[in-house]
Amino acid sequence: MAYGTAAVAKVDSPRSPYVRRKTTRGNYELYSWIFMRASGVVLVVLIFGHLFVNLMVGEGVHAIDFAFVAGKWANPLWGVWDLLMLWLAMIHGTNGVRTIINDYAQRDLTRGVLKSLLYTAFVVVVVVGTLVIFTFDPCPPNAPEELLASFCTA
Amino acid sequence: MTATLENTATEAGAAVGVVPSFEVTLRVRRFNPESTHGEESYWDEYTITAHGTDRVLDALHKIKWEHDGSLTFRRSCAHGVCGSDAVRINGRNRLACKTLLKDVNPDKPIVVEPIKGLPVVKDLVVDMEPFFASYREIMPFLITTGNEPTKERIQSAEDRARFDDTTKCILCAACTSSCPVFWTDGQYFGPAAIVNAHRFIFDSRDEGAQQRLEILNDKEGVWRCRTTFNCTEACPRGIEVTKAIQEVKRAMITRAF
Amino acid sequence: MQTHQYDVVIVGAGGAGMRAALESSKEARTAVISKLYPTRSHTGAAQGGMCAALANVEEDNWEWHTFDTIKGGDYLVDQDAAEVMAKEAIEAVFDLERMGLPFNRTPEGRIDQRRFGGHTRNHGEAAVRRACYAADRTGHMILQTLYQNCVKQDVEFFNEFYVLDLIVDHDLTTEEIEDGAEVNATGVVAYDLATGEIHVFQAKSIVFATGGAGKIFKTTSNAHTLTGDGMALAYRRGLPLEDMEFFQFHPTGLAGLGILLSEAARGEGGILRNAEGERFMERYAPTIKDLAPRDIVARSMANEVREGRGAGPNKDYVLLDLTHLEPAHIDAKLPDITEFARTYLGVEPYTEPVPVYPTAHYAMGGVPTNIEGEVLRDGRNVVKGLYAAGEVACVSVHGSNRLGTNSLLDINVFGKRAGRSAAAYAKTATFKDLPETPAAAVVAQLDEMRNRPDGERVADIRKALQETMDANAQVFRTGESLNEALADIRELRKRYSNASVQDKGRLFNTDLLEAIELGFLLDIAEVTVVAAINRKESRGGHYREDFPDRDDKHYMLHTMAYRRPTVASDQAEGHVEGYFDHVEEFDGYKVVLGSKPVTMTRYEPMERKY
Amino acid sequence: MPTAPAGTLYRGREGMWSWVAHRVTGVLIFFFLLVHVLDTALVRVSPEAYNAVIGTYQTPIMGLGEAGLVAAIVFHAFNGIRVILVDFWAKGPKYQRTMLWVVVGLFFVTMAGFLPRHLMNVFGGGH
Ligand SMILES: Cc1cc2nc3c(=O)[nH]c(=O)nc-3n(C[C@H](O)[C@H](O)[C@H](O)COP(=O)(O)OP(=O)(O)OC[C@H]3O[C@@H](n4cnc5c(N)ncnc54)[C@H](O)[C@@H]3O)c2cc1C
Ligand code: HEM
Ligand code: SF4
Ligand code: F3S
Ligand code: FES
Repeated sequence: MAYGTAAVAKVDSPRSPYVRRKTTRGNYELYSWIFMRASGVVLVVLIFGHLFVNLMVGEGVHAIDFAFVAGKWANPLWGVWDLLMLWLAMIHGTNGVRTIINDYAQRDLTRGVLKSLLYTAFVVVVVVGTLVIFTFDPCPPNAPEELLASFCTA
Repeated sequence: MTATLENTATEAGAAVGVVPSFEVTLRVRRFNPESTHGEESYWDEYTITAHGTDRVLDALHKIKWEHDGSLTFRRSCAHGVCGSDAVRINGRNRLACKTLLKDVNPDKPIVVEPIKGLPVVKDLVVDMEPFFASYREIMPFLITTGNEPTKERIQSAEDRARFDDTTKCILCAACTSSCPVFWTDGQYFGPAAIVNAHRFIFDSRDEGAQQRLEILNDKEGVWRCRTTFNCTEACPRGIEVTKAIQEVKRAMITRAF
Repeated sequence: MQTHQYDVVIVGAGGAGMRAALESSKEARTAVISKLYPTRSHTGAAQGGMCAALANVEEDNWEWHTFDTIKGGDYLVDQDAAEVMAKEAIEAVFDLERMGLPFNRTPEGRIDQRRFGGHTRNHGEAAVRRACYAADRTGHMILQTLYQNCVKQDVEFFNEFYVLDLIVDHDLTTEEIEDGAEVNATGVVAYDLATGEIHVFQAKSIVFATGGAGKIFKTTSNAHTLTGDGMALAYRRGLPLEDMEFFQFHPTGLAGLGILLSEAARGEGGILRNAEGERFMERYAPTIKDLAPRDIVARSMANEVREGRGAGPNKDYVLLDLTHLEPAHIDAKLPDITEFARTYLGVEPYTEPVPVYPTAHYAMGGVPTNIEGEVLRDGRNVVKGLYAAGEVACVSVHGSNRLGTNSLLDINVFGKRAGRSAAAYAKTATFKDLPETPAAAVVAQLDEMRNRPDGERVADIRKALQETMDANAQVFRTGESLNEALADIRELRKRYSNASVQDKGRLFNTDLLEAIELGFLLDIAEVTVVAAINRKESRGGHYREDFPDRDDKHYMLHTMAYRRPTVASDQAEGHVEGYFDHVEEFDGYKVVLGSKPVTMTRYEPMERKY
Repeated sequence: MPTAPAGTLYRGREGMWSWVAHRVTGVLIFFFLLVHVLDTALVRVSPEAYNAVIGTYQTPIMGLGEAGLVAAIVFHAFNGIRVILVDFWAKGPKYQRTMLWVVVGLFFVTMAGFLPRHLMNVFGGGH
C-alpha cells in the first residue's frame, strides 16, 4: 500500500546525476583543428600535382617503374614535394583517424589499443618514407642497367 | 523558415474544418522496463482518425486518450515554445506539436521514436539530465564585474542584434540529439550548449567570454563538431546552429593567436 | 518515502517561482519543486511585453500606470497592490536587464518600449509606449533569464516532481478558528514522476507559484499542464479562492486551436472582419475599434459569430486581416505569430486573413494574498509561512480584467516580494511538526486511482468538462447557462469517481498524473461557475447577458469561495467571512461564498469607457 | 551512461551524408597511403623488388582500384575545401548545400577529365 516500503519494488531514479568523464582543456584540439585545414589546403596542391604527374602525364600508371621514380627524385623539387606530402598527409590522416577512434571506440582500453596501433603505424611509415627519400640512390651500383634511369649510364 | 516548415503555405485557404479527416497510422517505438517487454524496446502501431490541422502531438494524445493510456511522452505548451516534445518523426528530430500530420506524408505509417543519444526512460521520454548538465557547464548567465548600474546597461541596437538568433533557443535538445558526434559517446557538449554559450559570448554586456571559450576549448568542446548540419536542420526555432558554432570556433582562434 | 527539510520550498518554476527563488535562495536554504523542467513553464509562451513606466521613449509615470491598471480591472482592483506593482515595475524591469535579459533597444541603447492595449498617458488621454519587450518572445526571455540566474546562484531544483498536497497544522474546513489565531503551513507532499516515489518536504516557508488553470476550457492559449494545481490544493485544505469567476478570454486565438496571436497583431494595424468582410469593431467601439480592451473585443467577436456573420464553413470564427500590411513589416514585428498561422492553419498572413476566435487565456482570480505575498485564510488573517505569487495568486492587481503585459509584471514584482517575505520569515521561524503520516492522503488517493478496476477514461471526462465550460461559461454567460454547466460538473464528478487509469506502473506514469490533474480541473471549474452564478452583474471579463450592467452597489466586492464539508447542524464548520450568502451543495461538501472588500486608495470607481 | 535503444537510421540530409562520405574517403586514403609509402620504400631495397610490386598495380583490377582511390581523393579534397569555407567564410553555413552541389559537380568534371585517360592507360596500351 505505502510507497517506498520493502513490500514494493522500488524504481531506481532513471535520472542520472551526470558527470563528464573529465575535462581536458588546452589548445591541443584547437591546433589540430587548424592543422587539418591548413594541411588540407596545401595537400590539395601537392596531391593533385603528384597524381597529375604520375597518372596523367605520358603513359599514366604504366609509366611508373623504378626508373620513373628515380628520374623524379633526381630533381630536388620532387624530393621536397614528396617529402612534404608524406609528412603532411600522414599527420593529417593520422589525426583524422585519431578523431574517428575517439568517436567510435567507447571504452578507454579500446581507444588506447587502437591509438597505439595508429601511432606506431604513423612512426613506421613516416620514418621509412623519410629515410627512403633522403637516402635514395637513383643509380644503385649492382642493379641491372635496363631498370635504371637513363641518366645513370650517362 | 524552420525545420518543420517545409510544406507550409501550400494549401492556401485550407483553414479549419475544410480539410477532411483521414486515417493515419503511427508506428511508435516503445520502451517500458516495467512491462512484459522488459529492457527491450519494441514497436507498436496505432491507426487513428485525424483532421487536417492535427499535429503529431494530437495524434499521440489521441492514442493515449482513446487507445493506450500507457503511451508516455512529454508535452506542455502544444505550440512549439516550451521545448518538451522533441522526438524523432520519420527519422528526423522535430517537435511533435509543430509537425502537422499532413506534412509528413500520412499515407505511410509515421514513425515516432525518442531522440537519440540520451538514455530512454520510458517510451518517448529520455533522461534530459546529461543535456542540461552540459548546458549548465558553459555558464549560461550574464557575467559582469564592477558596480551594477542604477538603471539599465546601455547596449546599441546593433550589439543587441549580434546575438539575437541564439536567444531563441528553447532547450528542446532536438539539435544535440541529432548530432552524429553526440550519438557516439554522449561526451560532446553538443550544439545546444554551444548555442547558449554563443548567446553570451557575443552579448556586448557580458565579460565572461574568455571563461566560456576556455570551457568549450575542451576536448569535448566545439572542436568535435564536424559541421554535419543536422542540428541546424533540426532546430524548431530556426536558429542557425552551425553558424553559431562556427562563430564560436573563430572567436577561439582569434583568442589563441 | 523520502523526507526533506528546507527553509523555503517554492512550488512552481515559472516566472513567479524562479523570481521568488532568486530572492530567497540568497538568504535561506531553498528548494524549488516543479512538475516541469523550469524552462518548460508557460511563462515562456508570453509574447507581447512587460509594462513599466520607464519613460524611455516618451513621458510617462507610474501613477498613470496604476490608474490604467485599476480602470482596466473595472475597479475591482486592490489599489494599494496596483500602486506597489506600478511603482516597483521600473525596478523589476531594470532587475531583469541587469540579470541579462536582452530587451529590444532604442537608438540610444536604452530599453525600447511599445504601445499596448489599455496603457495610456495621463489617465486615458492617449496610448503610451510602456511595454518593454524582447521581439515577440518577451516571456521566453524572462523565463530563460530567470533560469539562467538560478543556475548562477545554484538554486536547488526538484524537476518533474508534482506537488499533490499542502500540509497545514489546522483543518480549516472543520475547525472554527478565531480571528488572529496562528495557522501554519508546514510542508508539501510531492510525487516524483520518474520513480513514482513520494517525497515529503518540510519547510518553514512555502511559496505557491503554480500558474494558471486554463485547461478548464477547451479553447485556450494555456499549456496542457496548466491545470490549476496550486489553487485546487489550497482550496481543498479549506483556504478560500478569490474572484474565480473572472477569466480573461483573449480575442485572437487561432480558430479551433486557441494558440495565441498577440494583441500586438492589432497594435501593428491588424483588422478584425466578419464573413462579409465588414470591420465589425466599428459598430461596437466606434472610437478605438480593434484596439478596445480584450473583454469587449472578445464579446464582439462572439456576437458576430452568434448572429451568423462568422466566416468559414461552419461560420464559427472571424478573420484577422493583416493583408494590407507590408510583408517586411510583418516579418520585423510579428515573426513568431505569423509563423503560427502558417504552421498550424496553413494560412499565409501576407495574402490571406487569419481565422481567429476568443481563447481562454488568464485567470484573474486565485489564492488570495496581501501585497507581501502572504496567503489569506479569510478576509484578514494570513496563514503563517504560506505565500503565493503569479497567476495562481490573486493580490488583486488585475481585478476583473487584466491589462496586457501586467502579468509578466505581476510575476516579477510579487514573485520577488513573496520570495523575500518567505526567506525573512524562515529566518525567524522554526520548523513545525508534521503530522505522523503526512503523505497518507496523497498515497491513498494515488493508490485508489491506480487500483480502480476498469472504468471510464479520464480523457472523456476532461473533454466533457472543457466542452461544457466553453459552451456555458465562456465569453457570454447567463444564469441558465451557468446552471447547466454546474449540473454537468456535478455529473462529471460522479463519473470521475469511477474513472480509471490504464497505466498502472510507477515509472513516469503520466496517465496517473493526468487523472489527478482532472480532479484539480473539476474543483476549479466548479468554483468558477459557482462564483459566476452568484455575481449577477457584468464586470470586466465576467459578462452576464441577464445582468449586462455593472452593479457596484451589490458587487463591488471580491468573491471568496470556500469549500466546506456538509455537516450536521451541531458539528463545527470552518469559518467563512463575508457577505455573499450563496451556497452550492455537492456530494459530501459545499461551496460557500464569502467576500472581501476592495481596497481603494485614490481612484473612485467610474464608468469604464475608452 | 546507459545508451538509448538504437532505433532507425537518422535521416540526416546533405550535410550529414557528405560528412559520412568525407570520413569514409579519409580513412580509405589513409590506409592506401600506408601501403603506398611502404611499397614505394621498396625502391630502397632494389629496383627489381620495386618494379615487381609496382607491376602488380598495373593490372586492370588495380587500375580500377586506383580510379576509385583517385575518386576518393578528389571528393575528399573538394569537400575538404567546402568544410574549410563553412568554417571560415561567414556565409559558408548558409551556402553549405549549394557548395556541396558544386563539389559534386567539380568531382564529376575532374573525374571526366581523368577517367578516360586513366582507363585507356590501364586497359588500352600496355607493356
Ligand atoms: C500565450 C500567452 C501569452 C501571454 N502573453 C503575455 C504578455 O505578453 N504579457 C504579460 O504580461 N502576460 C502574458 N501572459 C500571461 C503570463 O505569461 C502568465 O500569466 C504568467 O507567465 C504566469 O507565470 P507563473 O509563474 O505564475 O506560472 P507558469 O509560468 O505557468 O509556471 C507554473 C509553474 O508551476 C509548476 N507547477 C504547476 N503545478 C505544479 C504542481 N502541482 N507541482 C509542482 N509544480 C507545479 C509548473 O511546472 C511551472 O513551473 C501570456 C500568457 C499566455 C498563455
Ligand atoms: C587532398 C587534400 C585534402 C584536403 C583538402 C583535406 C581536408 C580535410 C579536412 C578539412 C578535414 C577536417 C574535416 C572536419 O573536421 O570535419 C579532413 C579530415 C580528414 N582527412 Fe583530409 N584532406 C585532404 C587529404 C587527406 C589525405 C591525403 C588523407 C589521408 C591520409 C586524409 C584523411 C583525412 C581523415 C582520416 C580525416 C578525418 C575525417 C573525419 O574526422 O571525419 N585527408 N580532411
Ligand atoms: S538550438 Fe534549437 S534545437 Fe537546439 S535546443 Fe535550442 S531550440 Fe532546440
Ligand atoms: S549536428 Fe553536430 S557535428 Fe556540428 S554542425 Fe551540428 S554540432
Ligand atoms: S509541447 Fe511545448 S514545444 Fe511542443
